[in-house]
Amino acid sequence: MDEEFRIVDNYLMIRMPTEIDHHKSVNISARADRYILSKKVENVVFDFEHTTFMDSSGIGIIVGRYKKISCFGGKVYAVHTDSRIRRILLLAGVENIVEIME
Amino acid sequence: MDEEFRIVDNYLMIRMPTEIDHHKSVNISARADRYILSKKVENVVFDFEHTTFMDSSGIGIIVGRYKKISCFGGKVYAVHTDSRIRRILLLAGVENIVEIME
Amino acid sequence: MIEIIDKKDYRKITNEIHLEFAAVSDNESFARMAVSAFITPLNPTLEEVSDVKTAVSEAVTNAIIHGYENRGHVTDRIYMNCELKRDMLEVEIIDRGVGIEDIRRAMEPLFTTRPEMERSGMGFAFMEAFMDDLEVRSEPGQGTVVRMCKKIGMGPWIVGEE
Amino acid sequence: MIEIIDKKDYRKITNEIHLEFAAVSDNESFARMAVSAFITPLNPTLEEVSDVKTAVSEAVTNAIIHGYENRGHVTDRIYMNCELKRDMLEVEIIDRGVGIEDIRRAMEPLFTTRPEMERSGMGFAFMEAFMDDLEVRSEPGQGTVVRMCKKIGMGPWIVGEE
Ligand SMILES: Nc1ncnc2c1ncn2[C@@H]1O[C@H](COP(=O)(O)OP(=O)(O)O)[C@@H](O)[C@H]1O
Ligand SMILES: Nc1ncnc2c1ncn2[C@@H]1O[C@H](COP(=O)(O)OP(=O)(O)O)[C@@H](O)[C@H]1O
Repeated sequence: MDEEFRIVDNYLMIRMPTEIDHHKSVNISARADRYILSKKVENVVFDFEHTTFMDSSGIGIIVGRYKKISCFGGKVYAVHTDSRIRRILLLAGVENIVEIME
Repeated sequence: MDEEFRIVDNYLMIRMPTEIDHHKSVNISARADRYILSKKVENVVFDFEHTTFMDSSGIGIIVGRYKKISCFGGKVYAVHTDSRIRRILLLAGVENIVEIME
Repeated sequence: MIEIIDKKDYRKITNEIHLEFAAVSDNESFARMAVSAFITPLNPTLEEVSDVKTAVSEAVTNAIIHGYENRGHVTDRIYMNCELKRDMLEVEIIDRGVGIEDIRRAMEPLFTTRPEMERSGMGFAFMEAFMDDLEVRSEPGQGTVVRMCKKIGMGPWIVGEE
Repeated sequence: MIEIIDKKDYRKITNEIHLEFAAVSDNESFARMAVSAFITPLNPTLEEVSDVKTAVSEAVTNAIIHGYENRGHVTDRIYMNCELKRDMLEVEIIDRGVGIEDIRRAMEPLFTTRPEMERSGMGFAFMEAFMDDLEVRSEPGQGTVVRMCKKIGMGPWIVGEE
């Protein structure tokens, strides 16, 4: 059912949807937190491979998860980011808390 | 320039656009008629390979061209029609004047 | 406008949009995209999306070329109201154009007053074929209201006929 | 409404739409699709389409969650007016919600009154970054008007920076 969420070692891999807005973000954050709380997850990887649209709600998802795992030494990654996603991450100034990869 | 229009023997092949509505149809009909009048065109082939939307304006284009060439014994063909296009052609009852092919 | 809205039973309405746009032919595709975006949350089949887009395209085109006589003025307005009651879509397309003298005759398949514009006379027939319900009200000199309904999201239960 | 429209110089306006929709979060994507369909005839670049969609998404989301406090009532309305003067797009997003006390502070990057909803405070900053011009008017208790402009269809002359 939760094929957008996978756990590999202590990494939670989240396949982000095609369009990330406020409507979608509520659900993603809630589901991610269930994994973070219940499973042994230290780090979170956001996979933007299928994402064609993201507004500032996406920043909220990333920063929110970062706050939940960083106090335990966990890290946040953004992978398969196209130039658009990278531009948005940089505009929001989150490059210090997320490791951004193409 | 006119890569949507090709002449092969005495056939005018028209590559129909993705969306066929009234807005688009005016232009297609006008361009087709320029070929029909100026070149030695007897038959017209409408190619729906790239068409994902058509409303009754498409029927107008086909019937209009049929009227222009049928008196000289010309024929009208519709090719690469998907089930949607065929449904619309049949609903409009033009199967007697157009040869419909998948 | 306010009076009409206040009479509605909003416990039954799950979403609603009103559009007002210029009666220019660029907006035919705009209206189709808008209605298709509106029903997207219902998870409609491709067939249902096509049906609704076709019906809306016919009604909006009619407003532009018949209602406003194809004159392309930005100040001539078309109103499109979309409403969802659960899985029931209702679309209204309204113009303040010339109106229709004889609605019954206008709705006959193949009847058209614009043969010189290559109209096929199949607009109303397509609206009827692709929607569950069609209602046309008109007053010469006042304009025309086309109201259409369709149940959306029949999904896997209905197998499309070829 | 009528007064505003009558004051406009319609010799300069090439297209115009008015949308009114329920302040429910399903309509965030509806608003994006609508504005993107509206500018399609200008042959915009993908970058331009994304910019406009992002800015509209921010403004509509703000109206829903701040203006109407995320309560999801179908009767709470958002108005979106789009206008083209040749290649200049103007979009207005209007709500009749709670309004903004201190607009300057609200527009500061990272400022948000909804940290518990994981708002990043970057909404206005994104609107400014992605559009050419942004103007915000608001009255506490009355609602908020966000007006944005952008020149569309710079096409091949401007090379996108990475
Ligand atoms: N909105 C309208 N305003 C005025 N007349 C209309 C309108 N819609 C339809 N009509 C009239 O009804 C006729 C039939 O319409 P329709 O079945 O859509 O065929 P077509 O558009 O091909 O003519 C039109 O030719 C026109 O005379
Ligand atoms: N339409 C609106 N109605 C009321 N308040 C608003 C509206 N738009 C923005 N605001 C206020 O401005 C603040 C900053 O907005 P913004 O920069 O978009 O960030 P965010 O949406 O992430 O909070 C919001 O937290 C809110 O207090």
